[in-house]
Amino acid sequence: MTHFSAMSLLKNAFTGNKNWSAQWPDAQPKTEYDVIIVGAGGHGLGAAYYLAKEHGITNVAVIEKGWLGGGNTGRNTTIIRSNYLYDESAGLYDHALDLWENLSTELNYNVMFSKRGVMMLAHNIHDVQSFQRHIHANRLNGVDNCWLTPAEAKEFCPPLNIASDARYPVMGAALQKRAGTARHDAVAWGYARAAAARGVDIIQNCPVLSIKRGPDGAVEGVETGKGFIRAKKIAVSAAGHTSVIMQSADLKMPLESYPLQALVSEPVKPVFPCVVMSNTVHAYISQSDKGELVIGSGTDQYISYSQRGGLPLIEHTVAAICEVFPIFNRMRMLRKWGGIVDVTPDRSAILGKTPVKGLYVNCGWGTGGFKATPGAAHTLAWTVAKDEPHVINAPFTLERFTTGRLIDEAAAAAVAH
Amino acid sequence: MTSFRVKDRGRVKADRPVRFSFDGVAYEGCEGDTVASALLANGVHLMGRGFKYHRPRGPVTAGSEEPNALIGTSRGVGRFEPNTRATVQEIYQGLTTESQNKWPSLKFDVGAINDRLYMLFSAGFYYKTFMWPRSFWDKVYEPFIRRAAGLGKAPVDVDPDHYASRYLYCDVLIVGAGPSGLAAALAAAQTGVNVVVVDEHAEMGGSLLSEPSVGINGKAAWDWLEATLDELGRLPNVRLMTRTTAIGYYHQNMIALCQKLTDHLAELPTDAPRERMWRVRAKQVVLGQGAIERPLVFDGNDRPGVMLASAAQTYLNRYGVKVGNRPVILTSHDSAWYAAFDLADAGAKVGAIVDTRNDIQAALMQQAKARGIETLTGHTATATSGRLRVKSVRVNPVRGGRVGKARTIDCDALLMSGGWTPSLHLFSHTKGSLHWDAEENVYLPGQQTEECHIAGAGRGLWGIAAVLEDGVKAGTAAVRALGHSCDAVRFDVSDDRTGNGVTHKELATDRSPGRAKAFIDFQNDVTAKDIRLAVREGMRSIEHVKRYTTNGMATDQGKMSNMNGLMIASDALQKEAPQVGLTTFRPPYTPTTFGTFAGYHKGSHFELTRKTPIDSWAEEHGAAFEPVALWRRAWYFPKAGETMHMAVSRECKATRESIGIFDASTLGKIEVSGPDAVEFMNRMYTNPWTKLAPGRCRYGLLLGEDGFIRDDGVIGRMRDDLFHVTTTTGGAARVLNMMEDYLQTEWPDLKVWLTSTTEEWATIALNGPNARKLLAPLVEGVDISADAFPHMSVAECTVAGFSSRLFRISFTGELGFEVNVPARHGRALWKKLMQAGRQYDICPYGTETMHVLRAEKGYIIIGQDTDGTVTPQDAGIGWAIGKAKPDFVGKRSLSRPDIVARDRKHLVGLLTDDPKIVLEEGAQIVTDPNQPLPMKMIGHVTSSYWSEALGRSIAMALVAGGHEKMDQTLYIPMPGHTVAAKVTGTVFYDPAGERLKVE
Amino acid sequence: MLLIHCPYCDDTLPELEFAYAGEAHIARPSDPSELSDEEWRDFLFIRSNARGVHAERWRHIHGCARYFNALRDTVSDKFLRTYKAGEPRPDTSVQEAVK
Amino acid sequence: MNAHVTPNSPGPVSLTIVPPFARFSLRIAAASVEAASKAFGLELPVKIGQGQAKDGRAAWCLGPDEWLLHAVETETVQIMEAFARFRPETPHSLTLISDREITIAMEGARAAELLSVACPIDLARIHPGMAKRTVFDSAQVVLLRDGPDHFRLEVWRSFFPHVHELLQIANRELASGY
Repeated sequence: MTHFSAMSLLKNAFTGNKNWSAQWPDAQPKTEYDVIIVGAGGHGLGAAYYLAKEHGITNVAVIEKGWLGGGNTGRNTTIIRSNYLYDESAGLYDHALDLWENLSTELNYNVMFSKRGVMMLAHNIHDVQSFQRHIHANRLNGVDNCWLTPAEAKEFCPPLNIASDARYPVMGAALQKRAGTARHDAVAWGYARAAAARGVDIIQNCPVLSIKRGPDGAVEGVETGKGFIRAKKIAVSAAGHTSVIMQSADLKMPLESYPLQALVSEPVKPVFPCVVMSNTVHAYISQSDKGELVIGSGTDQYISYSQRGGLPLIEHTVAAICEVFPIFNRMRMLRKWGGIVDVTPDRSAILGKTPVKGLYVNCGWGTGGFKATPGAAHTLAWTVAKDEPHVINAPFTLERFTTGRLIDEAAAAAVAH
Repeated sequence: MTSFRVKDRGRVKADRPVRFSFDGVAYEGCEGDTVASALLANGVHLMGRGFKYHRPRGPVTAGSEEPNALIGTSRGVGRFEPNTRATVQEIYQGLTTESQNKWPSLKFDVGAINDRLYMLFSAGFYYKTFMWPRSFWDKVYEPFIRRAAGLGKAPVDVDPDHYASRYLYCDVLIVGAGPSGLAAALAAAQTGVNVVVVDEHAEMGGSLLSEPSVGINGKAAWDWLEATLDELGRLPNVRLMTRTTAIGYYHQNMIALCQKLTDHLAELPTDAPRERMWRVRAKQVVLGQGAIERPLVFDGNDRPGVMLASAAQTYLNRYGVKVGNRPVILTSHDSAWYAAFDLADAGAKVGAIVDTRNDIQAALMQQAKARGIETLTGHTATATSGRLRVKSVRVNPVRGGRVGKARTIDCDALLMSGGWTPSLHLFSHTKGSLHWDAEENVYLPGQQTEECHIAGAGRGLWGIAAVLEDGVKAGTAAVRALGHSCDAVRFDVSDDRTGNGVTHKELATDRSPGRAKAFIDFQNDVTAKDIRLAVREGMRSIEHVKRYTTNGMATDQGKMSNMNGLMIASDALQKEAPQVGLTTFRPPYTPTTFGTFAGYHKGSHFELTRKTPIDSWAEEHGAAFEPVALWRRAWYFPKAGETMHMAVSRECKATRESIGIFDASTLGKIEVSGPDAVEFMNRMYTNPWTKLAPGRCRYGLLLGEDGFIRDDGVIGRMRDDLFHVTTTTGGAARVLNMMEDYLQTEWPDLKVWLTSTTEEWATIALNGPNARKLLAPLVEGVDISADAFPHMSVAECTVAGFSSRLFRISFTGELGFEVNVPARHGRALWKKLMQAGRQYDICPYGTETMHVLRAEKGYIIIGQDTDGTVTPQDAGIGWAIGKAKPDFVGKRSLSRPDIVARDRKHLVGLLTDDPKIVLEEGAQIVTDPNQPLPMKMIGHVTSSYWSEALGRSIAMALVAGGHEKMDQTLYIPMPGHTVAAKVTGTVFYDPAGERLKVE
Repeated sequence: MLLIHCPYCDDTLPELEFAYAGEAHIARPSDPSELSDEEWRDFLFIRSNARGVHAERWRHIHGCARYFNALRDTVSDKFLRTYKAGEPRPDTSVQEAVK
Repeated sequence: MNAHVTPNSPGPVSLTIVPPFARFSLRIAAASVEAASKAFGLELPVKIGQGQAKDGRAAWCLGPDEWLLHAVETETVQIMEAFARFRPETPHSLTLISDREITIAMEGARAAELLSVACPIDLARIHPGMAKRTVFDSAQVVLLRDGPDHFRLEVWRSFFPHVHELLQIANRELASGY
């Protein structure tokens, strides 16, 4: 693997870029690994990387049914933030944010983490109360998040419409300056390259058909499109498809998979400096480094694995964007696409051990998994290596659905009276 | 300036000149021209710059797939638009256009320095660099990268245009009005079924518009076209729509169409929408989208003047424009030969036809010879020259795989054809499978998932006769699927231009391929070398290649570039194309304005605003409003000079001391009716209902099955078998839906019916010691004296002559009544009460005062003091649970281990040590304010107000183990200071409830 | 946007009239108090999330207002059958499309 | 221009607001519909969507156990009493909803086209005499068809301004010819 440096870049430029080597080898499966990770998205590849780097476990395979990074890692709107309300969530996402800040250097791969600030708009008194609650909690948790008046919000994001007679007037905003975006594909590629460099096998185009358990109930390996592969530890990190795979290990999950759509506009010169989210009108927008407006929509109402999604939702999302940013009315949508997100009853992730010995899971991120990538990967690697929860992922158990100790960020932002 | 307009050619109206401008220069075109055809007619090829290297570019196509000739257009304030395809935008008198992505000018662009650093800016270079030193990323590199982004400039003003939408149902939708689509329409229309034909161009006809020499049924192509459109246009069951693009193919044959209505007009008609979204539901769909010509990949294939041969043919035959006087043709397909012939016939001096193939049909060779055109078969192109316009092309013979000696041919246009790619975008939206035709190197439609038929060039067919026949077949199949039979439609085609060709990866070269600037994605400046580099770096899926190089991610969405990229990637990987993959086409087919998607939903129509019957009175009396769910509610009624705080204090005081009047119409109301109504209520709500007598009401609490509080409200029993249920404003629809769910699916045996009456009634609340005095004289049909009509009573009566449901309830702690009257009388009743209340200085109050008054009494607001994680015990309203009831929704969850845990958050009162300090709602609570970050938070303030009645601040808070922390001092750390407060009960005012009993 | 056949209206209508209502055939236990915490969790939260044929509930909320059940392929989003609430799940070995 | 057109809604379709009348939501088991027919003095249709009208009274079947009833307003009490009389032996729910909705009448050759701007159903399948609950834009409505070119739209009171304004915008659009 070539180390990326200014020198290597120049040298290769002068030799016609002919000498670059593969960023990760195309591995064929061995018969046995210490750990198998199902799903080569950012989360799975990251977990493999941290297993190798921090726990010295390098006999690891990451198995992907398609191409690495082709699931939700490559389909999301790349928003990264950590201004969550509950201590559990703030702890996890802020841990991720700490890792994001050094990720390019650590991986020797520019994931283009851009600290441009994430601004969340308040459109009614209930939003204001809810955001204030977040800001106060974040402050005491050491997470940056501050309140902006409408005028300050407009100054931070000039295309914003703050007219008081708007259908959804902006009554203020919560801004996390340290938050931002990253180049989603590069996260998967960077982790893949760094993991492969430490000996991890990345096996693409290899569907995992089922998880096999032994007579003692513990996992024994996975049946795949390329044959049976043994491992005593298996971590499933397959986003929307998690419940299907877990079911093969006789573990039913509190998960439902929904189509989530997103879209981009044609590229234009820089006009949008930050990330803006409005949960009330369902508009999520930033501008990519290529110039496209990247816009997130909501989930369709029914569960689906079709990655298709309907038109009404897109119409609503675009209308919402034009409501908040009326100058974009004549911009054009370039393409829209769908992903499949797995959602838990409390909309928080499940991250850690399962009742099945040797089986670990990382799922249930809903629409917000990208931002957690390094944090989830890092703590999952810990749990897999030590067979015990990391203090940060400890609350994100499966058991909470039995006992009632839910981590319900969405309910905490309960709808208005 | 030389004119390249050819007399007597084209369909534009030469006698109707149209003036427009490009980059500040005035030009003249003809009615029917696009910006591109008009500029080409004026000899202008340079219309844009590439994204990364800023190389000069001209139009390469004549259609919506154009990657290069993207311009900004404007027509006055708010009507600027970036990235418009010059090849599609029709000109009109006064149209103003400008080029993009250049500085200071299109001809001299500083950004072109990037072209010199070509080797450095290889695919994926971003990921390998800009990391040292780390701090430079935020401050230096990223701002630099972002400044280089984008093509055109975003609009800066609000768009004054309006956008429309329609739903349309039809039997057969035909997408594309080229020969296959029209043939399908003729076949289908004769059966009388409903047929809709759409085409993205201003005129129907598709390839026929560019091929006038073909004869159909004894007529010249254009005469046949005119007759056919006339015939179809006359049929009542046929709708023809031009300038209408099918942008997306959704579930169960729903096609979204974008119809452009006014972008071609010089004068904008009053009330006309600019664009309209059609949501068409078709029983059958015929896709006749044709095929798109592929560019050839060779060094310098991007100079202005290098374009697709079919585009040149279109410019000539449809627009009457010669794209050059000395064109050279470079092709691997027969189709380009006809372009050469047409241009020669129009007076151009064709420099040569360079074909990569060795064996060419004799007929073509003959025709070339007859026109004196030199033919170079078995040749490749290895370079071009010319900075702002192509000047020459360097060609070499290829024999046995060896590239021979070069020769340079001068030219002013280089017309290329690398074969044709079937246009299957919409089909792939359906997730229909594609199969790889290894012979022709194309993907063809495979298994279908929707009721659709693909016709013509989309199935890889070539030549007008074959395409017409296929169109008939598709049209016939469509109507057959609908149960109709139709007569055979036959076409007799003469002078058809059939042919075939081969496809290539990069063309062979005698120069270092590593130095070649052989472009694949013209707009994103992706070259063949970039694709190979991506593969070398381990990108083995075409999706990886695409994302690593950005090939196919330009505004043409890969229409120009995907297949060439795939051919080269599969060559580099030594794999068959299907094993490398296929990038998925996504809607929309062509970029579509946000306005079209938003449609009518802008401004006040973005989402409707619900207003009560009394809203207009509040507005007339200067109320400030707050949005609550879809409603707007009067928030407070400021008098001149009053702040919100002053107004609320005054409203509170007036209500506590005399009487206040409040519009409660937004509260949800549900009639629960039927012999099993009481049983149903017992199962839904936590409270017991059996013993509630008719004429009495009770506070009702509704949980989710998870045990958390969902809603509450006062519920009156009107009869044994009838309850008047009220819900929170935001909860009305949700509660009704939840009730219906249980009733219909869990307890269908119960004889109960639910009817929403939220909007049947206007609801006015009167609160204060003078409430009865005011009301009594107006009430008929019930005695509302304290004894006869005690607290928590309900009766049917008349109030001020209006039939009414009258409740004696209180959400303020004062003597209170709620009057429900038919909605149309709400405002009239309000006015009567205001008038009658004048003697008591009646005071209208809004939601803010309501919040303060109820907080003084410790009444909770669902969604403010609870947040979806709060149980009745947590909220201190465990008394509302019918302990003796065996079951109700949510009961089982209340005994889960973590729901009965002692450390749960309880709702308590908080009184600040300093009574003047009003806590911030949402502020967090700790036991030790001196601990380091992150602090251990034990709760937060849910409600906090200045209480005028108590002369101090009050607050409610959810605090861990709060019920056991009575009288303890807790701390609220704020930025820069900490507030101390004592835990109390939640009832701050009149804890004994004496004020309800006022006579 | 899906087209959905309402078994009560016997009519096929646009999705905009319908509200999805989760997995079908999860009957509320007649006596929840008898259930263990695990059993209660299963009732509340565990869902099949089937990849393929999925039995689910819809409500024709802006139509006849009835809840009904449907079998739908979650991979293609195609409805195989819709049927009235209370009726048993049809045999899916016969994959018969709803008109 | 049509004589019915109000000044603020120029367009080919006349949009008028129907004066108040008595409106009920009747819920009764389909098996007991005969008793209701007798009380209302009109045979209630039993197929969803179908309607029946006679002597100023009209009924449409909106759901398997739901009917929309119209009558002249002065008969409100009389009708309620007629139903109350048989409630003990034949349970049902009759709820007065005269004020819940506002009714817009639409007339003109392009009325169906006007509705198609925001009504997602196939209007060709709603025949004269029928009624359907459906949506218009984001508002739930009951759509009644009185004739090929004559519709009524019953809209919840607070949704009415939105629906009415959209219809006016669309009517002007029709007038523009685009």
